[in-house]
Amino acid sequence: MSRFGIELPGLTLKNPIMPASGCFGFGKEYSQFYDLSLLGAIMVKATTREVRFGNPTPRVAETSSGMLNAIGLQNPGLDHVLQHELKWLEQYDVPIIANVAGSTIEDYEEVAETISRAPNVHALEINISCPNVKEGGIAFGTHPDTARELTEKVKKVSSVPVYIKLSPNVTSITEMALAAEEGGADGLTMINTLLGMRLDSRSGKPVIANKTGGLSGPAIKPVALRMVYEVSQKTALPIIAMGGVSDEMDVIDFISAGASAVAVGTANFVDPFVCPAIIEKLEDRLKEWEIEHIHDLKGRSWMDIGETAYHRT
Amino acid sequence: MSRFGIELPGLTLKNPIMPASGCFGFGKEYSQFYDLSLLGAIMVKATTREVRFGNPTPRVAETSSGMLNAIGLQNPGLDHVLQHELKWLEQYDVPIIANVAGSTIEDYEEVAETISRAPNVHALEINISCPNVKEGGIAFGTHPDTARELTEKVKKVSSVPVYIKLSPNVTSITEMALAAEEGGADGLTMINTLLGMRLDSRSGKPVIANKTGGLSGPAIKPVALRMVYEVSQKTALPIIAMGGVSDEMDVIDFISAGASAVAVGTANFVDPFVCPAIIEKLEDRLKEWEIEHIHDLKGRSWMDIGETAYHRT
Amino acid sequence: MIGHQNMKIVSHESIAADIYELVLEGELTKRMTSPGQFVHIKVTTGNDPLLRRPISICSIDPDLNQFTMLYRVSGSGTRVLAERATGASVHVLGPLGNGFPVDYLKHGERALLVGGGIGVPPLYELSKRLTERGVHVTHILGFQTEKAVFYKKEFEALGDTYIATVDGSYGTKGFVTDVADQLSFQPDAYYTCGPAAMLKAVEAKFKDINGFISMEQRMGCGIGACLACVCHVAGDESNLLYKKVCSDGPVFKSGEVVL
Amino acid sequence: MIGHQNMKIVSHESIAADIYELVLEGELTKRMTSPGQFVHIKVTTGNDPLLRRPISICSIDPDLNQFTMLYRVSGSGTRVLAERATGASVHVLGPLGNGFPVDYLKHGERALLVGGGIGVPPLYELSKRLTERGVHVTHILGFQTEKAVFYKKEFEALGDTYIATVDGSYGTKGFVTDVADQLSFQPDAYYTCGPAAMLKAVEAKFKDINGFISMEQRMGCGIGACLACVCHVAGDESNLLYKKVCSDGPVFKSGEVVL
Ligand SMILES: Cc1cc2nc3c(=O)[nH]c(=O)nc-3n(C[C@H](O)[C@H](O)[C@H](O)COP(=O)(O)OP(=O)(O)OC[C@H]3O[C@@H](n4cnc5c(N)ncnc54)[C@H](O)[C@@H]3O)c2cc1C
Ligand SMILES: Cc1cc2nc3c(=O)[nH]c(=O)nc-3n(C[C@H](O)[C@H](O)[C@H](O)COP(=O)(O)OP(=O)(O)OC[C@H]3O[C@@H](n4cnc5c(N)ncnc54)[C@H](O)[C@@H]3O)c2cc1C
Ligand SMILES: Cc1cc2nc3c(=O)[nH]c(=O)nc-3n(C[C@H](O)[C@H](O)[C@H](O)COP(=O)(O)O)c2cc1C
Ligand SMILES: Cc1cc2nc3c(=O)[nH]c(=O)nc-3n(C[C@H](O)[C@H](O)[C@H](O)COP(=O)(O)O)c2cc1C
Ligand code: FES
Ligand code: FES
Repeated sequence: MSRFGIELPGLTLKNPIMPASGCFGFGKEYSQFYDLSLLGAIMVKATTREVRFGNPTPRVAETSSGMLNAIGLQNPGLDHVLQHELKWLEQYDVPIIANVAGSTIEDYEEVAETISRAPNVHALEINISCPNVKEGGIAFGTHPDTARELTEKVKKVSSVPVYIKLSPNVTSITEMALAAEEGGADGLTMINTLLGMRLDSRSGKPVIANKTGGLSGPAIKPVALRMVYEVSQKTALPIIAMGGVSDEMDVIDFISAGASAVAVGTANFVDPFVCPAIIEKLEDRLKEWEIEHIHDLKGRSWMDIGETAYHRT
Repeated sequence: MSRFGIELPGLTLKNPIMPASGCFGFGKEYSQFYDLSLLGAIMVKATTREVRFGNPTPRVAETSSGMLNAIGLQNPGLDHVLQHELKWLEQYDVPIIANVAGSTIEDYEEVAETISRAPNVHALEINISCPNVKEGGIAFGTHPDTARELTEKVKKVSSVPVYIKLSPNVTSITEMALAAEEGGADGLTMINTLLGMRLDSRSGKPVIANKTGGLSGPAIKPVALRMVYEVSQKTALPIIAMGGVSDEMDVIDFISAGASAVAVGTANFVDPFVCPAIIEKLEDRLKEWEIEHIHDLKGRSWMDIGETAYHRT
Repeated sequence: MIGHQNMKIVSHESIAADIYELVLEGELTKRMTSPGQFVHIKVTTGNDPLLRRPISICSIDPDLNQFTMLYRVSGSGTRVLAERATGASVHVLGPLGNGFPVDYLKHGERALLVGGGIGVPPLYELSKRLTERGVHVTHILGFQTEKAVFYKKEFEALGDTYIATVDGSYGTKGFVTDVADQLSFQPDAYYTCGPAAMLKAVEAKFKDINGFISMEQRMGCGIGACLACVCHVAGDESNLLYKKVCSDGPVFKSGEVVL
Repeated sequence: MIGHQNMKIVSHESIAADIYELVLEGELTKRMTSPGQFVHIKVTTGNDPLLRRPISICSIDPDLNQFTMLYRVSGSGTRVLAERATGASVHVLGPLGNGFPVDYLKHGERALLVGGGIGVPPLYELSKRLTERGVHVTHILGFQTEKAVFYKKEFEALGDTYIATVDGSYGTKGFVTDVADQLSFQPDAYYTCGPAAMLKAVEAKFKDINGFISMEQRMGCGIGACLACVCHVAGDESNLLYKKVCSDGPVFKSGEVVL
């Protein structure tokens, strides 16, 4: 068996690497750089029921080792995503994780129900953690009861496994994870962005039109790693981790912290070839270290030696 | 009048720059580099009732544009701080802000009462946000009711104004700020470190002996700035801001976000001369921009033009 | 097609106040064909600064496998770039976006090229291409002040060149549109790049002729994936249509998008 | 006294597998007097890597105003440092800490210097100073493998030099203590620097004589303010006493602190 094959609810991954939602569009742009079938999976951009333009520009700002974004869930809407974006992606041999967003629970239900029936959608990622929209988004991701209820409702209508995307902007992310688990989630994805801001020093005004934005990139990796470390010790749910991953060592760190697979966001902007590069270097590294399977490293940050749990096929 | 003179509860500051607690010891080491009387104030290392050794080493780790620390409130204890450290600092013409920590409310009360009587202690900073100790610390800083109660109790016994140091590891920092305000706080200091971790990629084990640590430095500036921006719009309390400040532009950003003064932490490790350098460059910058007083910039990120509130003498 | 390469710095010098001319060498140059396209530069390894910087292609030398960019030092990234020495390399992704259509004008027709500040560079390769086709080219270049003026001689070698400075220290005092007011001819098309306010003024002034406008916007990916750089489509009442500056632009037809 | 300076790189080369020799020039050298002290280096401007790196002073040339450090490329900071070219400058804070006492031994006495891996460099200036005083110096230097061996000739010029490699590819196979077992004389004092396990083994082996041990610890400030680098004091039952490696050390007397 390969060093990489991973079975997660709904997902048979060739390798543990996938682009993170919102950082890869629906794949088209990156398909000019490499064959998307190389990827473990693709987390596509958030889809809402109706088409959305999103926030005014500027939508991004740079910070030390990070970036802020307030795209505001711009997307062409459910129908268009189904008929064009997901359809187009069918040519690739790669499972799609559809990112679902909305302003009300009903929105989430409707998008989840419909999009989960697309043939190449193997799992849903429920975005209850977008910091950049006024309604919905993060509001669902900061109250355990709301998160539990939303998870239950989405689970009822989805025909594929449901992953809940957690927000780091909470006092206890473990509490949120447990609420999702109680609601019947099949897995967790974490973390979404940290709420932050940048000012233009000369004018004193926010650089981003939406004023605040979500912080991503290497700057947040220590926070993401700590959260995966905490949550993976308290829940049995598999975790797809993200937050500042830009090389194979970052992937190893998140797997060591307890993640089952890893998503790459901001790093795609810095280097559009980063995902296949990581896959290759990760394989080399495991060979060099004589690790048979990436999951032999899983959770070793907190497990005693020998205790390493295998979640492999 | 100078561009810099600032009156805050208990504090007459020559300028808005002070070293942050824990990043400057009790000043002795930095006194070999420059005259401590140049500083607006000094926030000294956390003091507990009894002497503490703190956590095992390694206690620090580097991250992208940041660092993690888990010193664990090492300090020589209340008596020694009073008799030696604060005594020694009396030779300088600089107000001291004493950082108070403990495991129980009684601890805080006892340290606050005693230390607030030291002649050069002009204000207390109540550390309810240290992420690196098992008892007390952050526990007080993540529940509004506890924070309110602690503030009330400390206020009763302190003979100088009380600033509450807020933790960023909460869902709503505004809620915590309002709890402190209700408890009678005279001001806020924010932010303490974000809880994070680093793993040694080869072994998969935490680099820091305490496993997790507090993230500081430029990486967290966007989060700190956002929090000051939020809190300053909701409370009338003056804010001493910190989080990734390393040059005069960072200071301007925090003042623009709504802070009254600014503390410099991690940057002291990168450049021990950073505080006086910032003071000088800040003065030059204000001259160049023809700003009469630093507080003319205060809160301009969210205030309408013309609305700028002056908190000056 | 977009490519990427670690390109060698073959020359790097300051040519005006805070303005640097950087010449890079490498095979990637072969892909650069359309003036007005840009490259996305990683100014240094490491995570600070993290993002790439979009910089226009100013001139292309396919024989030497070299291209030139001009940039202004303004923030953290360009400051670091300015310190990189000849012989070092920077990572380049490009060419990106759609450039100015060179073949829109025929031999003998008149093009007006209007550039403002750091919007001037892409007009240089454009002007070379247009004059090669026998198009008559007139340049109006706006700068803040005399010290900020660059590439005056280079443009003069290709066609009439008028300079405006805001403080009047050089050329006409005022804006590029002040110079345009005095033009003795009606151009067949205009090409412009510069600050948003200038683009608006130019579009308004020449509303009767066709123009090509190069836009700026803060970018994430530079390749059309992140939706950081969108602008609204002109006349779209739904406000739901958009174009991406990085991949649909940076050059748009006049009247195509909301400036 | 501690100073700080942007120092110029006058020479920078690889001398063994992943080991670089860096020579820096500047007035700050004048303050460097005690072997075993270290400097705190900011390898590049910008925030990544953020912290300074502690590196020992390997040799000092007061006439040329130059000092040498040897370092191993292991993580992000040293990787960036290795790319810095001659002519560039790095910011140096130092000299820091307390070095090895050179005057502990008298003319004719015998010193044993035991270094492991990247703990070897500070022993070089120490050995020069000791031999200048007429102290007889013997070196035992441990490395992982032949390719990692450096400064063998330099040490041989000063006194007997024995090399141990873990894989046996050079010198004695095994650890420095394996060489020490075979020593034909009893030194009057030992000086050692290297990995913690080695320091412990050396202290245990020579428990009857005085030694000076240079410690390593992760640092924040490097000047004694942040309490990142503390160690326990030997024999302290309260477990409350501590020493700071950066400012009380890095060199401690044998038996002074818990290794
Ligand atoms: C298509 C295009 C072509 C350009 N061509 C040139 C050119 O030829 N020469 C030149 O000097 N400049 C050009 N610019 C502007 C240039 O990209 C910015 O000046 C530069 O990115 C600023 O980086 P910094 O490190 O100095 O500033 P910082 O303030 O450190 O930048 C922080 C972030 O904001 C972005 N940013 C800041 N200012 C701008 C801006 N005006 N436009 C877009 N992004 C910005 C940066 O890319 C970075 O992501 C062009 C911009 C675009 C969009
Ligand atoms: C007093 C003293 C003297 C030293 N002298 C030398 C020398 O002469 N030559 C040499 O090659 N090395 C020396 N070291 C070790 C050297 O400091 C580390 O190898 C170096 O800091 C690693 O940096 P990096 O960028 O390669 O690793 P990274 O992993 O990127 O470093 C991350 C952080 O951890 C710290 N760190 C990592 N490893 C160590 C370590 N072993 N000791 C202390 N901090 C560490 C770094 O300083 C940095 O803050 C010395 C250490 C100390 C404490
Ligand atoms: C420009 C941008 C757009 C994003 N859009 C989405 C989104 O639509 N849905 C979502 O769940 N997360 C979105 N995210 C968050 C990322 O998926 C990811 O959780 C986060 O960026 C942390 O990973 P990183 O540090 O690798 O970027 C977005 C992030 C960025 C930078
Ligand atoms: C090594 C270290 C020790 C610290 N110790 C304390 C402390 O004792 N009390 C406290 O309130 N904050 C402590 N802090 C937090 C700082 O005061 C400050 O809030 C934080 O580091 C953010 O600012 P910075 O990014 O400028 O470092 C410590 C921070 C560091 C890095
Ligand atoms: S910059 Fe990402 S879409 Fe244009
Ligand atoms: S490194 Fe800060 S006290 Fe030693």
